[in-house]
Amino acid sequence: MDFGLNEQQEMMQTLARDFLTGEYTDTVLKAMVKDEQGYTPELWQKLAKMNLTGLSIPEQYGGIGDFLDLIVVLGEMGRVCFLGPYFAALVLGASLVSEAGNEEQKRKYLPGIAEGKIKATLAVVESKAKYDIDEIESRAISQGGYYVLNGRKLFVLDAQSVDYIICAARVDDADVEQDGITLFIIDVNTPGVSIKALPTVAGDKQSEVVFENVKTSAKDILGEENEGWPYVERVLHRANIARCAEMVGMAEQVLKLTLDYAKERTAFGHPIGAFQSIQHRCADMLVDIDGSKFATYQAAWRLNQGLDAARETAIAKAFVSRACRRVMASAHQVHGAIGFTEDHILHYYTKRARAYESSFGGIDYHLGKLAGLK
Amino acid sequence: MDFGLNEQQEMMQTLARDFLTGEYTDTVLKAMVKDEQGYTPELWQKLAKMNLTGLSIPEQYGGIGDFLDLIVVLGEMGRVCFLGPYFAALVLGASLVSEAGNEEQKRKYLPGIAEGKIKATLAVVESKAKYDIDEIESRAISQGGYYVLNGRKLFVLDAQSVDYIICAARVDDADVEQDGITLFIIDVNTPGVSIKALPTVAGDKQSEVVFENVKTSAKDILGEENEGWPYVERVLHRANIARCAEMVGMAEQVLKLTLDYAKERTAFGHPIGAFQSIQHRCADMLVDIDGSKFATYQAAWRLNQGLDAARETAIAKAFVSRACRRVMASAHQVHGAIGFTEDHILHYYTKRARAYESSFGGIDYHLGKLAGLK
Amino acid sequence: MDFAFSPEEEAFRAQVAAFLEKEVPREYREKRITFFDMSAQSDWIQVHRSMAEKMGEKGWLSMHWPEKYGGRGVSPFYRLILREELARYHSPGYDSIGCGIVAPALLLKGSEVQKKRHLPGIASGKSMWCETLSEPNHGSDLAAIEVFAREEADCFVVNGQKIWTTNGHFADWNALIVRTDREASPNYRGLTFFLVDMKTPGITVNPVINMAGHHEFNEVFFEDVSIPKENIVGGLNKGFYVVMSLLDYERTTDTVYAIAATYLRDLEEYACDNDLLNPVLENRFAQFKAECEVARLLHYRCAWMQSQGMVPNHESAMSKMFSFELHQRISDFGMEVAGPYSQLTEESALAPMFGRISSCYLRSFAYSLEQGTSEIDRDVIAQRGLGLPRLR
Amino acid sequence: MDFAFSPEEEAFRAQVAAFLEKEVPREYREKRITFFDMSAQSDWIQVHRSMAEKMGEKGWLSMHWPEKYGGRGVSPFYRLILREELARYHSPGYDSIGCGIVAPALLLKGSEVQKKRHLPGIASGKSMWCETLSEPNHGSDLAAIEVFAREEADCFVVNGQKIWTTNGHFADWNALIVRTDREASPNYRGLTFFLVDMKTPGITVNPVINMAGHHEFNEVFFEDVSIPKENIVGGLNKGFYVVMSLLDYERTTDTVYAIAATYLRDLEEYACDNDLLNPVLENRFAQFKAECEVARLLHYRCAWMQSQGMVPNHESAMSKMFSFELHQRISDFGMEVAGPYSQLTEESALAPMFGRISSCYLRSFAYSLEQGTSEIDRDVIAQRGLGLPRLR
Repeated sequence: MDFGLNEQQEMMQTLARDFLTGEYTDTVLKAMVKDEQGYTPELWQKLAKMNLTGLSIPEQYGGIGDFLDLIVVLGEMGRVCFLGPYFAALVLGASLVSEAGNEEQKRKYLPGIAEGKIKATLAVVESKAKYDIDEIESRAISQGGYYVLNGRKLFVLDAQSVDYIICAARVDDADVEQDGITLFIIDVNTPGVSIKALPTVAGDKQSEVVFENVKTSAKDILGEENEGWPYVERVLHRANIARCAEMVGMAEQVLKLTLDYAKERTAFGHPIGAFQSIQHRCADMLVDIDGSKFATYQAAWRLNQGLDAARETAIAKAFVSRACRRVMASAHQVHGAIGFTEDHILHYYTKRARAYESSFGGIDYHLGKLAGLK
Repeated sequence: MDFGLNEQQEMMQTLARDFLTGEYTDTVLKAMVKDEQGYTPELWQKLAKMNLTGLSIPEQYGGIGDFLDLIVVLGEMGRVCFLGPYFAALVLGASLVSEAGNEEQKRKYLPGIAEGKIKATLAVVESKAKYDIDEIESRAISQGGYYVLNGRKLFVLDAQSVDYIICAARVDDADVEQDGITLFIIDVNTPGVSIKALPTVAGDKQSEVVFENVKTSAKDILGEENEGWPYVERVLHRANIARCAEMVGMAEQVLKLTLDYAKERTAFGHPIGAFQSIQHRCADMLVDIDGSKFATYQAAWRLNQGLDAARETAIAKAFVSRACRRVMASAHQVHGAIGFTEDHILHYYTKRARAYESSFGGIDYHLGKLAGLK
Repeated sequence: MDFAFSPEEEAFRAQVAAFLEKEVPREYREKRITFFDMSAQSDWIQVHRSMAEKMGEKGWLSMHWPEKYGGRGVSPFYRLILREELARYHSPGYDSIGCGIVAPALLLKGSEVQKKRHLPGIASGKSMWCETLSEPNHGSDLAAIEVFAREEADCFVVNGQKIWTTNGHFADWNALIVRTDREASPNYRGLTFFLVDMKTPGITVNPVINMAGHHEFNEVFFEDVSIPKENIVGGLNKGFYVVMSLLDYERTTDTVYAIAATYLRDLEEYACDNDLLNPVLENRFAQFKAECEVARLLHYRCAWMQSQGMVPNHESAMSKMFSFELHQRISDFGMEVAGPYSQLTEESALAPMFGRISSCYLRSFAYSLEQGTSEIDRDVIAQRGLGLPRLR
Repeated sequence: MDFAFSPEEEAFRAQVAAFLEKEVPREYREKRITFFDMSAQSDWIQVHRSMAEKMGEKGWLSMHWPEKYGGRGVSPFYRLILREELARYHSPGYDSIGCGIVAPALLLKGSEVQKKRHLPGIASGKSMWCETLSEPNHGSDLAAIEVFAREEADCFVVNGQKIWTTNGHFADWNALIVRTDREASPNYRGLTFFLVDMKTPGITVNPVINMAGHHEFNEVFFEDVSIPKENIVGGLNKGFYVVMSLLDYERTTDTVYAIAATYLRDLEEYACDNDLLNPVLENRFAQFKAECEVARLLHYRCAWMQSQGMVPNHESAMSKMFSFELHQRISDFGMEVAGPYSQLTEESALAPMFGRISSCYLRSFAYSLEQGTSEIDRDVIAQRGLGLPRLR
């Protein structure tokens, strides 16, 4: 039993924290939220130079470190409320290719991702947005050695800044009730792919992606035909844990902001942090944050060990999401009116936390998963 | 719109409060909880002399006042955590006879109840304890001008101290899915009636009542054959509202105890009631209590006016029950260890409130009713 | 005990409803714009003023005032009915500050001259008001107000900055509370309440955009702003008492329970129409419905007290806090109902309820802060309502 | 990062489980008696002592002590595993006070003589302990202790009353904290920590029955009770520091999360077997399961800190508070699961889970009070953990 970080994790943490605190200031964050793509190629190059774009990619494909290192870095990204296709590229794209891809595909995509030259994302949910296999109706029809793909995907992360989209679809007459799904990796520049930004509260970059008679082939299938869903499930576990890691980092930073403010702001002749109602709120924030952190680490560790993490992932996402709601609400309550203004940095965290809560399944979704595990 | 009590209600309140505070001391309460019947004939006679046993019974049968007067008195009974068959006799027995009984039945029972000489209770739920019509399986088979009743009823209030039990049953081959139920008023001394006390946390007097080949007749049917359920539903509304009134009185008294203690007990050099965490708890207790009171009064008023009160009753019972939980929990938190002892009076209220919450349908039951009303 | 409106009150409600059915801009009803969300509409100020004037013409903004000042002396329940219907019909037009705070203050503490000068403008819906209390360093702690007005021959001259001034960007008049005595002890005795024409030279209003991206608040800068002495309400250095009586009023003026109930109704309708309901959500909807009803009753109690000539004090803090916190919880719940769709803003055609879910959620963070924080409310309830002692 | 137990630890867990499978009285397991509920069993003290001695024989009660004092120097996770299994198997036998508080205090602050005298009794399960801190007028405010021990030649003589003494009615020894200097300023500097033989003349123990009707607490009266000076732990007038370090220990000794999780498991099993589950209850069960897991991790963090030679402080307050409050909420929830049946006591054949639902509920009211109230816990977390300032 070890609740601490090892040397490499601590190093990654320091590296990421130093870099991000210096580079990713509040001003940058505000600009990125307004920006269409939400990141700059310069920043991406810097991340690549630091090898951060290779995290959790196998060494033979130019990567470095494991999933826990990635989780530690994502926590630091949470602290600065980082925006950009890092999550999509590493947690979704790279891990799907690593897990489901054949040798040729791995060589084609992974080194490029690790070097910061390629980015890929995943398109799963459709109109129900439920992350269940039976809502997938996109369909690829084989036709003269090719497939013609049609479908409409929603809430696709960073589709506007990636090079490839991995699309979960049915093949030919695969039955929605019984048969599996197939994963196609599609170049965004293929004719028939159209991407439309979804305006969200958090200003994070989510899109509606429509595939209209998109021509693709068996070469672009990740894993076997009809056997894609187990890969999606595993990547959804990763994605949820990674979201938790970001949310924990965000909550930690928000507690820090709150404590600073509570110690400095006075009312009725005292720093407001001396009032019991404020103290008790802050105490509960810390409990929520530490509980969230360990729940996240536990799930991440299991997954990194190759153990089943379905239960731990559901627990982490359900708990962290609710804890984050409480933390954000308390932060606003302590900050008072100033935290309610657009100029203040607090609401960037609040909004993003809510976006992350609902991505890859909300609280009730995960509680349902948990209830289903006996 | 009038949120106040009228002159008669205020008079009833003062009368009841003066009498009960004098008569129903903590010592009496403790003894009654231990007592098998939970009341003394002497006390009953005093209530009768004050006409309190006639409340809400029509004047022509020796009664006095209306349902609102009864509600006001029940609130005062809540304040002293009153035990005894008053609720059963007035809210259940008398009101069912008044509503469903024919002239002869009314003359037979109501004056006796008003004079304090007769008491009747209601037996509805069986093993599912759900207060839904479809759980009733007790059955009366007609046989040579009589009915032979068999069934097992649970959580029957004060069965041990009443003279009559009104039993909800099916007649002959009445179908559980489709047909109605029939109400029989049965003398407890009829051969085949057996009553067994249910040991409850609150020490309130609830029983299991078994009818084994009990001979009864058409004369003892309240209302028409197969037409009993609407009466039961109405009396369940009354009962739930009346329970709310008692719970509000209990919560008021518990807040009083809590404030007294918070003002007197010191810690760290201050009365504990000066600490913000205690103050905020107490503030929330008051909000819960006042909200509960008005929700109860509104439902009671509608019912008293002859208006439909299904929605208001569900709202009141769901809200008051949860509010009471919070009030009791806060009272214990403020009282600290002393409130956790058997000697202290607080837990009598806590336990009873929980018993009343679950009687005639718990929170989720009433929220379900509310959700079903469009 | 009587939990029904009188036939006259019901008739008034029907009259208001018929009026709103006709007058409320279709877009406001279709998009289910709630009271706290209205500043986001580009035409809001214009619609707000025009609805106010229409209601003013009907005499509805002042009908509960004494006849002497143009009212009809009806009970406060008429104002409440009006505001409930406004909430139900998603209508702008009610100036919470002018009608809800300044008018009662004038009726209570204003001179005859002040009443004659200002009440007609409020009654007609033509004068809109703002209120400047808070300062950058003092939110909840009113007595700490620093902005100072120095006395001159026939006027006071104000310099300094106020903040969180709702509607300051278009209000005609301003209820200003500033310090007029720096030596006063205790310090709350040195405050004075002024009525200030917003066109007075030296006043600058800058927008403060809120986290929902909307312009509702402002900073107001005063640079040698001179205010005639006759614009003092309630006497020199007696502003604190005026404000205290106002706060109780402010807490009863917004019918937040009705706004919350309207939103809950719309939300359930949306969930129903889109087949999103399940037993868990139904259970939560029912719980919120019960609480909305309780919020309504806690508010009615205050109106009833006023109708009896009593002054609600901690009772209004209870009602205000419960309603606002409830609305906050419902707004949070709203985000669960439509899953990931909830996060879409009104700019998206896919946004549920035209983006209302996300914007109500964002706006709700202020509900436990505005008109005094929930902490202050609980302090008031505990100390004034329950007699618990202050620390030390 | 490592969230698994070592193979040795797993082997130990299996060994404990096998032992408990055999030794725990059948009735305790069948009736699912939880740790906080055990005093209700008529044979509890006897079973408690006998299980303690059996575990003592195996060396399990002291295995995490240094080898010098009879331990095996293993990590605190062994104690934790032992207690988790005890919870899972509904087993009595662990003296939270002797093993959980007094032994660490002696190891930390005791003299060699005291260690030699007292540790073997604790390790063998033969000496049972109680602790007397609280007084009728002082619960949370330790520094206000009034009971006084006056110094004589070779002993101190105590007079006065203590209260809320768990297990005082059968304990062999007592950890007593009293005032030895009435002039000390600040007043917490005048307290001393004594080890007292419960057979010393002048000690009277009276039961204090709790609201569940069970005998767990006592009042303890001291009448000219003389205590040898060599029974002082940590030095004269230094008792406060001993207690403070103990409190952090006390907060980590009970594995409340495991007791709560066991109860939740039993409850769900009951609900399942009796067809009581529905989507709403399932949702709540899942939520509680997630929280039990978090409680477990917050507790493991403290054990891990101890295993690293760190001293958990506000971390143990967090773990203790979260677990106890969670168990309280689950106990409250239990009363919903079986409807009106929940209120039946174990005397009724119809009572769900042999009456466990009602008795766990009643016992749970103390969970936010014992071992320091939740208010004190939050104060500690805010002030010691987050560095927020004290008022004044």
